[in-house]
Amino acid sequence: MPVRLPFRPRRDAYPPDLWTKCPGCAEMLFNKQLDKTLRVCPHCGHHFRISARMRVEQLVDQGSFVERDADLAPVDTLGFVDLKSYPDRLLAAQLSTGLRDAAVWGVAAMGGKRISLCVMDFFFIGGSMGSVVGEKVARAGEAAVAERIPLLIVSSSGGARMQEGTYSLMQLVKTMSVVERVKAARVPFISVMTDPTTGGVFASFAVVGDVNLAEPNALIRFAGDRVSAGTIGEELPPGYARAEFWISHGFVDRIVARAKLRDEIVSLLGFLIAPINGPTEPAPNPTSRPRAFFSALTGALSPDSNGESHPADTAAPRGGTTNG
Amino acid sequence: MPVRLPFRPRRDAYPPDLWTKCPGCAEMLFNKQLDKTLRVCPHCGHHFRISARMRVEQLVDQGSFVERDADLAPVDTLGFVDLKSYPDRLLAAQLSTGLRDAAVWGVAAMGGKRISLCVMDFFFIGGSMGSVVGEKVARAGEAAVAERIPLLIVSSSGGARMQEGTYSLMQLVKTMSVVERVKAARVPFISVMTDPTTGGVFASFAVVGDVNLAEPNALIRFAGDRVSAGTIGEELPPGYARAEFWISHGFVDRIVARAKLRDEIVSLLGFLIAPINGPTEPAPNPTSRPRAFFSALTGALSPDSNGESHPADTAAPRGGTTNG
Amino acid sequence: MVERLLGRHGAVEDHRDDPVSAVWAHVQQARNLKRPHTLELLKAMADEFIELHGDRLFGDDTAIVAGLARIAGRRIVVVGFQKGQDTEENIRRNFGLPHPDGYRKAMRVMDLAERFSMPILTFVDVQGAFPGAAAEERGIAEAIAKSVGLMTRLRTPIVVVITGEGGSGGALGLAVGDTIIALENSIYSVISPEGCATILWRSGEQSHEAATAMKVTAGEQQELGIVDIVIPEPGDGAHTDPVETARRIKEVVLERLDVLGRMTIDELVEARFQKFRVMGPYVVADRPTPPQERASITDRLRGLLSTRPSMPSMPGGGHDVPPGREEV
Amino acid sequence: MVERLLGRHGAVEDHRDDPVSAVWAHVQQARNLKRPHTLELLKAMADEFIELHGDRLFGDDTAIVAGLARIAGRRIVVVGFQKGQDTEENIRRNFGLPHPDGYRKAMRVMDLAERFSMPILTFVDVQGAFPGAAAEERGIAEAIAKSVGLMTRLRTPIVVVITGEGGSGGALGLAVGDTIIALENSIYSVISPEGCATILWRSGEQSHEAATAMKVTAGEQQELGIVDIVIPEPGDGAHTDPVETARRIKEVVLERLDVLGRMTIDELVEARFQKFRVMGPYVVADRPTPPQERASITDRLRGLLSTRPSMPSMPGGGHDVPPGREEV
Ligand SMILES: [Zn+2]
Ligand SMILES: [Zn+2]
Repeated sequence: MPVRLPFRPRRDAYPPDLWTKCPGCAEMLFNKQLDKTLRVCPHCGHHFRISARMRVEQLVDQGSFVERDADLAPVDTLGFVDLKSYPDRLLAAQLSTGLRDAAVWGVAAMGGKRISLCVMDFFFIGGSMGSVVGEKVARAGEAAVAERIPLLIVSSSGGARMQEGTYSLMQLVKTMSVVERVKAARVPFISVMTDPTTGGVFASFAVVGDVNLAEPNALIRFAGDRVSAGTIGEELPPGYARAEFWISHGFVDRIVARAKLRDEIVSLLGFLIAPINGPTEPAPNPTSRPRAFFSALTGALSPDSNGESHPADTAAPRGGTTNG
Repeated sequence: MPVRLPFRPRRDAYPPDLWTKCPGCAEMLFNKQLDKTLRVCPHCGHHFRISARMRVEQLVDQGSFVERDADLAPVDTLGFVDLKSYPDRLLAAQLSTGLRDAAVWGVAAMGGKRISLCVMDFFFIGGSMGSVVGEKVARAGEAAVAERIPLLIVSSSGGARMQEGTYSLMQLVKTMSVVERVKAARVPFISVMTDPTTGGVFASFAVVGDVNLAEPNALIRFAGDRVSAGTIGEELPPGYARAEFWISHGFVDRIVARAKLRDEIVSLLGFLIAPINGPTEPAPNPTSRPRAFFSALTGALSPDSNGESHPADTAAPRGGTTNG
Repeated sequence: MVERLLGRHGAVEDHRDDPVSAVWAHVQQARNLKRPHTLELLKAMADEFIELHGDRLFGDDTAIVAGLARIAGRRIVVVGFQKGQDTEENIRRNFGLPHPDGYRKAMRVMDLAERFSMPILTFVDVQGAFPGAAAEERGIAEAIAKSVGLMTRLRTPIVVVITGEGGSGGALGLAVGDTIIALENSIYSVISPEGCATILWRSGEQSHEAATAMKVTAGEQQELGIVDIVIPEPGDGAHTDPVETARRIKEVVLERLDVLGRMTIDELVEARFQKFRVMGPYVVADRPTPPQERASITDRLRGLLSTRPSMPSMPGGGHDVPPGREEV
Repeated sequence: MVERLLGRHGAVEDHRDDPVSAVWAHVQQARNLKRPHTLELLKAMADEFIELHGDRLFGDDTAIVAGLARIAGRRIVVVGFQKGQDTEENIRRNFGLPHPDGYRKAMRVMDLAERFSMPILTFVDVQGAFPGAAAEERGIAEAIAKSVGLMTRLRTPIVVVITGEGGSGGALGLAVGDTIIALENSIYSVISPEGCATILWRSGEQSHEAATAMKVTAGEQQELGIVDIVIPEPGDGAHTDPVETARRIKEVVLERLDVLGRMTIDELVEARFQKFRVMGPYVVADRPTPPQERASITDRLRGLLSTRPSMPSMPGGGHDVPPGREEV
């Protein structure tokens, strides 16, 4: 039973009976078909940005995700106002995404293996990391240590959230301090970098996974173009520092297409979780691919849909992120 | 009372009443004066190579060096013969240097602080590392751990000793395994690289000091010119990879002129040895510079001196070393 | 704090009634190249300093210096940013913009501090990490992340002194510690005011407003709980009396090292962890029902617009966290 | 061993009476680019292999591959050198000459093995590290030293298989382990025969003599105690039947992992330390007097020419050390 809230359509809610133009190849894609291919263009392989909920749904065993700390919400400690006030920006993001902030975390199973999972949502103020995002990443890491289950973080972020000032900078410390405890506890940490993973998120937990995966063509950078141009007058080539670049520069282990991401993570978990009994372990049970866990909600959250499609996901939302 | 053995003059035994031509600036230097400047050219700063004994004498508190394991001697397990047999090369080196192999180790004091010291001697088959050198380095490291005193190694070597085959290669493992124990024990390790420090010595203990010092202009390289040219046809510029090069490439902490080497090491020891009582410690006692500990011996060891000077210390002795 | 600064600067006294201009004057003061940097401060503070070079991986970044210092008889590892005071030195120091090698050198030397039981003192004054390709492709992000991570767990006391610009992640890479000290005229921010203005105001011209909105001044950062101690500057600012500035820093640093030195290492590291673990206020929205693990998202959404204020727990009990507002 | 090799090679059978030529034929066999390298062997041995890329510092060296393999149901970290089998692959693999990034990648992945309790299997087939400036200046020496050091202390079983050329420090960087296995036609040497000849014979033309003098063949290395196990190759050599070669390697590796797996980790690491700690024979010369700490050097020199043979102590009691001769 859909809940009718005064929400704007979520940016990744593509009405199933309409068409979306692929920014990679300019093909018109039928949205229902695009959902079946996990929001990857079947013609050119362009990976559309997806919400945290859709990401969870695509990755975990069906129905296994139990969200935690969904009630954490951001505050405007600084009384920050630029062209809009921070509270206005937050409210707009909350209404359009149905989230309280730019990350979701909880425990779930993948291939039958219990994990601690945190997923960022770029559609919430550019996935920027403020205190709530930092807190959720930290809690996901602490749960991984406490329950001795692997930590999986899927990043999608423009960087730190400027409206929270140095508090957002301190989230780099908070998250790294917990990641250090995850490592010290010999708990596996798999980092997945999706488009984009930049600024303070790249410069903290996202880059230090035991295994770093990235989706094809994901923009992964520390310094933003504007900072580079403004500080040292260096113009970087378009498309600089995409996922493939980081393979050859040594910071990403593997580029994984979205269609294979779940299976690859399940395989990695099979290696990084030491079996309890002896040196060999039974082969993992074949698990069915997850079905749409959030599909009813997706419908529920776009009641006011005006039928527009939202192909502009390659343009970074302004209004809250810092690179560098 | 000089002991008359059928020894040839040691290469670093410059008869005090003769002259030596500086390979750096071509000045004629009076040997007695050159000894007073620690075998450093007063005109251009060229650092002449010096024997292990002279190095010990220059570094430690006078009379404090107690050599250990001087009775270790090499063997020709492979029955190695090139243009000469290995036993012949060994005997020649032993006669000319008065050493059984290319390293000397023992305990000593520097600025009143007890240390474990190992010094290599380039005049013994190019300072090449065979089983005896590896053993002495290892024992110096083990003594440092056992007595919880800092480890100081002064390297001067063309690399591994080919005539001992893969045994010499295994000395990299032996020495590194002990260095790892030195580090695990939180015992300080200062590495001093002198001209030359190349091949397997650079690629094992010499490069991994807690602090890496180097004498000015010392050649420090892994791959030799001949290997580079033979394998990939790459001609490296003359003077490539001298000590100063390694400052800018991040592998040497400090270039220290020989005249300041002792004081600098004493200062470093003052930092790396944690005081026993509380956070502050008394200033180290001013110590007199060491006087000639081995001076009588130096005379004793060159009875058959024919009056030649030996300025050719920049030409690497052939016959026993491998770079790379 | 800002008022005091303005009181000493005739040129900007006009702005006394203009808080935005006053903040900008503060920013300019923090960026004054004549302020003493790490080596100048050390020269006045330390009896002995042995600089260590190189990251043992790639190079020796001249924009970050590191070494062993003896200050008031104590062995202290010092790491800090080094801008040049003139053009020539600025070129040699790469304009004070560090590359990954700088942070990797810092980590290597800070590891020595832990292994040989020396406390760490860092001086922070950097616009940000070098934002060009040369730093990006060699992993400036990884270097900063690793350095931050290392500093959260190093088993030795760490005192941080922000002496000028505390610029973004580049500053943070050396700014994690048990006590965060700032000189009165220094600033600390998540992004440069210019960068913030470019992104949020869509124009670099609003940098003054951005600096004000981000509360970048040392005094404001202290009020926010990010900075623990603000040291007043002598004369017309640190650059007018570097020796007195160094003396004041030395006094506070030694006092803090005394305090930190009385803790056990376990207590120290746990307190440092908690200090940063609780940074960043948030609220807990009212839950529609008692906590249920499988609460549906629709239930959560119903509660979205009604929140109750909450404070983050403070297990370390160390630092005040400013109250969160209830805007959500 | 050499005889067996020659017995199967008509072309070199003429050299049966010429040991130098026989050794050289062995060297050429070890260098045959058609021999299976790490990825070819893994393809035959492993049910699953996830390659991991990058050193997290600078790059991804294609001349060394590393990853997670499942072999006979076991989780094993595999690291090895990868030459190309044709020109195109050789160019892509930098002719199998690794840079520092290769060893640093290997260290990073081997660290995962220790942290997540996986044994390590390495495949060694390399002429040597890349000997040019690009590797030198980024610290190939440091990378090899650190990798060797790491492998001496990793708290997980390590099995090394020398499959072709075990060339110098470049090979050693991945060749420290609890058990050293070599394929029959492989070689292991401190320097390439060509390099040795250039230095000692002052001419590269004596490389055959140098190979003979250095006792480079797998069988000789086993006799010297450097190699523990030699695996016979099928057919006319590993390149003629890679699948059977892989099967034989797999059988021996799994058996060794079983044996090593029965030791406690402390026993394992101590035994590995002792294995290498005692490598390299020497003698102890007669002392003229009972040990006196301040024995003068003249006393010691008197004893120089008279020595008594001695064996290094073998605290681990593990491996035979060949007797030292008494040449001194
Ligand atoms: Zn497309
Ligand atoms: Zn000269």
